[in-house]
Amino acid sequence: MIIERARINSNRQLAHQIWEMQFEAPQIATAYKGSGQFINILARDDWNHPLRRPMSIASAEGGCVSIIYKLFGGMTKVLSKKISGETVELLGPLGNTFSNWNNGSYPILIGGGVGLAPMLNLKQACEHNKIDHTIIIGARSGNEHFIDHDPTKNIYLTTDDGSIGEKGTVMGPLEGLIKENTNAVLYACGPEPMLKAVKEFAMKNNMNAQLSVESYMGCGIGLCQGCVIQRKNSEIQSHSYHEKYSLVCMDGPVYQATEVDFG
Amino acid sequence: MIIERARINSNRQLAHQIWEMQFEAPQIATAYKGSGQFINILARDDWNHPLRRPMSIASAEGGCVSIIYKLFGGMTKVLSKKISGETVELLGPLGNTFSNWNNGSYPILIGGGVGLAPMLNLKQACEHNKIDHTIIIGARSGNEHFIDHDPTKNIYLTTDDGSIGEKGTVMGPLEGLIKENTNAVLYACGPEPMLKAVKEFAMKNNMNAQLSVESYMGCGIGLCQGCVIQRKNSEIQSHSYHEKYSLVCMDGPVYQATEVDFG
Amino acid sequence: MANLTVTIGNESFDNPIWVASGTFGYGTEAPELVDVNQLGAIVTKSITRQPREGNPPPRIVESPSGMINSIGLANIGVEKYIKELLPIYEGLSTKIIMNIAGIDIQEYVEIMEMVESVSSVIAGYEINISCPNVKKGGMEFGVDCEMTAKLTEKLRGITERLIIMKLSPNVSDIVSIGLSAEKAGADAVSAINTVVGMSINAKTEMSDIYTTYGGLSGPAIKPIGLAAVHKLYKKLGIPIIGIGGIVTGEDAAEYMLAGATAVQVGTANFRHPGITENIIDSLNTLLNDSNRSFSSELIGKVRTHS
Amino acid sequence: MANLTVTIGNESFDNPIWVASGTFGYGTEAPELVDVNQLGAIVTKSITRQPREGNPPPRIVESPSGMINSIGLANIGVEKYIKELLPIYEGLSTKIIMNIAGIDIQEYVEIMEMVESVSSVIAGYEINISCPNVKKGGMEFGVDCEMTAKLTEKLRGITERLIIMKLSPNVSDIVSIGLSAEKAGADAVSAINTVVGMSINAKTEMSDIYTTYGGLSGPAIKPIGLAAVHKLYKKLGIPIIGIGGIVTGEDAAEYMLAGATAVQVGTANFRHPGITENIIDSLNTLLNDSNRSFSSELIGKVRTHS
Ligand SMILES: Cc1cc2nc3c(=O)[nH]c(=O)nc-3n(C[C@H](O)[C@H](O)[C@H](O)COP(=O)(O)OP(=O)(O)OC[C@H]3O[C@@H](n4cnc5c(N)ncnc54)[C@H](O)[C@@H]3O)c2cc1C
Ligand SMILES: Cc1cc2nc3c(=O)[nH]c(=O)nc-3n(C[C@H](O)[C@H](O)[C@H](O)COP(=O)(O)OP(=O)(O)OC[C@H]3O[C@@H](n4cnc5c(N)ncnc54)[C@H](O)[C@@H]3O)c2cc1C
Ligand SMILES: Cc1cc2nc3c(=O)[nH]c(=O)nc-3n(C[C@H](O)[C@H](O)[C@H](O)COP(=O)(O)O)c2cc1C
Ligand SMILES: Cc1cc2nc3c(=O)[nH]c(=O)nc-3n(C[C@H](O)[C@H](O)[C@H](O)COP(=O)(O)O)c2cc1C
Ligand code: FES
Ligand code: FES
Repeated sequence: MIIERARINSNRQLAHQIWEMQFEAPQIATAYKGSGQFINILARDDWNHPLRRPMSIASAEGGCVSIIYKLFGGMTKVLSKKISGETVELLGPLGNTFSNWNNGSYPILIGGGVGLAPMLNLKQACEHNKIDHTIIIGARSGNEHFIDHDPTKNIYLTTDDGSIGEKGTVMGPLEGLIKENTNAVLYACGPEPMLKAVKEFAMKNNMNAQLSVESYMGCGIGLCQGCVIQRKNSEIQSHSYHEKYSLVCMDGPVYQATEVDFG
Repeated sequence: MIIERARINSNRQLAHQIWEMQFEAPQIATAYKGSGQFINILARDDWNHPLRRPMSIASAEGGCVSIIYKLFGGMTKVLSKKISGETVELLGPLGNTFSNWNNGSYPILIGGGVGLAPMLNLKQACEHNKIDHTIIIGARSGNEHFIDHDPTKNIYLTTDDGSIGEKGTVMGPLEGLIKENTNAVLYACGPEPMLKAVKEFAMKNNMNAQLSVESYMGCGIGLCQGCVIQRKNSEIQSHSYHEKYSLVCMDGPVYQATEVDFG
Repeated sequence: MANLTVTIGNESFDNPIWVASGTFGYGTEAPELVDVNQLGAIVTKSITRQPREGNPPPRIVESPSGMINSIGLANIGVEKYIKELLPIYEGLSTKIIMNIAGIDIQEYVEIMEMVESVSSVIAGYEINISCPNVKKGGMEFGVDCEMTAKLTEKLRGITERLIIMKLSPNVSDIVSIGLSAEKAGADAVSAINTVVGMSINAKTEMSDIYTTYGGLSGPAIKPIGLAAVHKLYKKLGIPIIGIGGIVTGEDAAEYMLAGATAVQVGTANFRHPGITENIIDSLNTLLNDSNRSFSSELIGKVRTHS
Repeated sequence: MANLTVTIGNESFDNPIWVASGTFGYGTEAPELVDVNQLGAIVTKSITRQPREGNPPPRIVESPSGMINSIGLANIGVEKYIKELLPIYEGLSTKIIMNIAGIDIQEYVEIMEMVESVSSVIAGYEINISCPNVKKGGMEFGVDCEMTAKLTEKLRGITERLIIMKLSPNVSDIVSIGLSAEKAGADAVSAINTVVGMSINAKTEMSDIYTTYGGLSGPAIKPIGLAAVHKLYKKLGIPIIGIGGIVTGEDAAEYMLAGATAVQVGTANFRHPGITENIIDSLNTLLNDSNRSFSSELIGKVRTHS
């Protein structure tokens, strides 16, 4: 957990409303533990928006950290206006990581919307460790994609409108894939409906799944108790003293699908 | 009274914490009535600072308007970071003007701090109309001056620390000047202690003086009733329905010295 | 284009976007900058029995996402209002709500009787029982159920026009005050007036406002206004007019979702005198986006979790 | 360097910059980011008799220059507090103020008795009578003079340590509540707790907080806190601890000028866990600039116009 004023190396648009920003943040890059972790960004000095904004780490190497973000509201708009050379204050690395992707199973990575940031990160880790895997990326429309649909390379895109890749949700390609890969484990990050569907799918097929969830964060470091999600079963983890609720910033953002109660 | 989104032509530092900004604002430049008027500037889109900031018009010609501003707090800092090509929203021209400087008297212009903006403007008007005049500009220290001390050209500078021009306040040169110019009329803009001193000086010497005063403004256009100053005598002017108080934004910022009650 | 018409009592308004008392003068100040006939209504500055000079300066100061004011009910007095302003209002197509402030019940009554005794087009009255600036000019009524009821009842006896009681947020229980107004015959309540606040300059060690305390307004207080409106909506049967920190069409929609039949825009006028026209436009867009034909469909429709 | 020492009752604190309850956990959460021994005091999260899970999410949301929370007093309960945290506090040189919340007087009493029955270094108690989140956990005490007095009196009988009654801003008259606490034996009052607020998402038409209403905090409420502290200072004889929207040394100085003996920093910790250290530094600079040797010279020294 480090606070680092980081120089922006680059900030560029990848697709419709999707941007990538890379920072020089050697301390955070060094402390980084793996896919799933996030940073809490302060993009502005004034107190009009008092809170930082959590963003998954999309890559951390060579003393640099990058994020992939979607234009949403006030702060992401401010972020998109930043130019290289400017600085922002980062707090990180925060949260836990995806696990067991390198223990012989077949990882299927599923990213929806900007939830693909940690998935791209995990994909990189798989490649680096020479672990066979597949990635499925869902979006509403083709203009939100910035990677090519290429099933021969185990990269599947889906769009709600069918404009790129397969029409429908990420659940489409999944059905076929698990038939081929009986030892598949699912890793997913994206909007709640997608995570819900992945969870149900995993339960039905008796598979393991790890989900990176989002929640509104006040601090990112366990001070505010604001970021809870409801827990299904009560294996109390180190940082949350709750049984029913878990602090996403400390015990998450990655949970076993069976743990999360989407209500 | 016009709202105009104006392109910034230039924004440069003139002296220690003193900046000049020029805008392309053809409508406001055209509607401009003369020295003393001001604009109300909106430098930011967010609502962290809900109110505009009033700034005297330092020049208005060729479709352009300029201001001279001092770094004070939140908004002037934001202004100083703006670069040419960006836009800001101006409301103006607002307020009344200095008067009777072109009716045969000898204008002595007195500017303190950024109060020199309207004075430079009035100086320009005098030059343009070939009216003999003198200007005295006061500052705390030499690094706040950006004009040369040149009594041969009727330009007197003063500094509290004597680092440039005459040591002391603007009242120093004034004493000598009014002996030479028996038909002098004083025009002043600057901090309240200076205006007070000018007022007392004018009363003692039985001279006319016009003062441009400042007050905290909510709107600049008569809606909020926030910008009042206390009035000495009760010649009610068109816009203020008050006897004791006058709206600086509508009936000011320029007042006869005799009118203003500094309390 | 959605239908933005609003009905309160037996008055109908073209749209629910009004300007708040004290933040738009008498409605005649900025004709170049805003077409007042586009507004749902103009609530005019609080009028007292006698003209008032108001408080000494400084009267206003900014605060984070807000401002504090202590104008002290500077106004021209009811006689001049009747003589000079009512005739001007005849020429406007927008509705006029006259805001009234008094030191005691008698003064409110007198002002209203004077206005009722002449013919005019005003649609109704907003009763300022909540102005925190003037020692005897507000607060006392606004924090007390009985006095609110008594005042409302008295005024109800004088006019058939709308009576809107304007509630203060500086109370332990705004709902009980609202209920008292309702029972005593008010056509509507408006909420909220400004929140008591103070500002100090750490360098000069001076209070920034002459009267030490002033009224906080602007976006900073929007959450407070929304909570007040929602609480009132759950308990009252009469319409609620939402006020506090509205600067966008979304803000207006949020107030309506919380339970407001109409809203008033205050502080935002100081920055953009024509902002109400933008708010009307964007409310329209918002309604179209959610396939709603009437803005009134929003009223009280917020979905809560619990 | 100015002398920042503060005395309240018979406790002295190294400096007047404390962290506010519920915004700094139990003081043990962010050791890498802040040296807690630099703080004047840590006020720990409200502790209840039994552990509490707190409210369902969503629990927080931003608002203009502020945030709204409804954590619902999630906490480990007094037993765990005694067993796990008190020993840790032995090792800190900063003072610990334990914040307590209860459903009824009996519960407050029980919690305090349990803590008093063990040996510990805590300097005193802050009594949360003002938490607006939990239906029966606060509000009731905080808006009522008699109940405040009764609770204070009972607790006074149990402990010699500091008792600080934490006041709610959601009342018609905070001064009378403060006076009740003083008369009943409180060593100090702290003000303010959060202001009742609500937030709605205009697009989804949902309330942003599970419990619909939450507590507004942050710079937005600074003017409200300053007004409360100044009003209390004028009438009370005991020290006042200022809270609400403090994010800079100037903010802290403003609260002290208004009458605070010490201040608490809340929301700002979420953004900068180490912000209190900056605040202490800049308070020091400010005192040097005005040639003051003691921070206590600021207390109540605001110059007002009227
Ligand atoms: C662990 C985690 C990882 C995330 N990773 C990414 C990522 O890689 N890329 C990406 O684009 N987005 C990511 N998000 C979401 C991102 O935090 C929000 O999109 C962002 O905060 C929006 O800020 P804004 O000011 O633009 O939006 P706002 O104008 O604040 O829009 C409001 C919406 O943004 C979200 N939001 C706002 N503030 C917070 C906050 N403090 N904490 C959490 N959510 C908030 C809420 O959903 C809210 O409804 C992540 C969130 C979490 C919790
Ligand atoms: C008619 C008029 C003409 C002016 N002309 C000039 C000029 O030519 N050059 C110049 O540098 N300054 C001028 N000022 C002063 C200028 O408005 C303030 O310096 C500026 O508002 C400071 O803004 P800030 O955000 O940087 O300061 P803040 O951080 O807001 O600092 C606070 C101080 O700035 C002043 N201030 C802040 N807001 C307002 C407001 N809405 N209205 C009035 N004063 C405010 C107050 O004195 C206040 O104490 C003029 C003021 C008036 C009333
Ligand atoms: C400068 C100013 C003057 C005001 N004068 C009055 C008034 O005369 N009568 C009244 O009932 N309310 C008055 N108000 C309160 C507003 O009508 C409104 O209730 C409040 O400002 C909250 O709305 P806002 O946040 O949109 O400004 C005034 C507010 C401001 C800012
Ligand atoms: C997330 C959060 C949790 C809080 N929890 C508590 C609490 O448990 N007990 C309490 O007395 N106050 C609690 N408060 C109130 C703060 O202690 C403080 O009074 C308030 O936030 C105002 O200060 P600020 O504006 O600096 O945040 C909480 C505030 C926040 C924001
Ligand atoms: S974000 Fe504050 S505890 Fe998790
Ligand atoms: S600044 Fe609003 S009336 Fe003058």
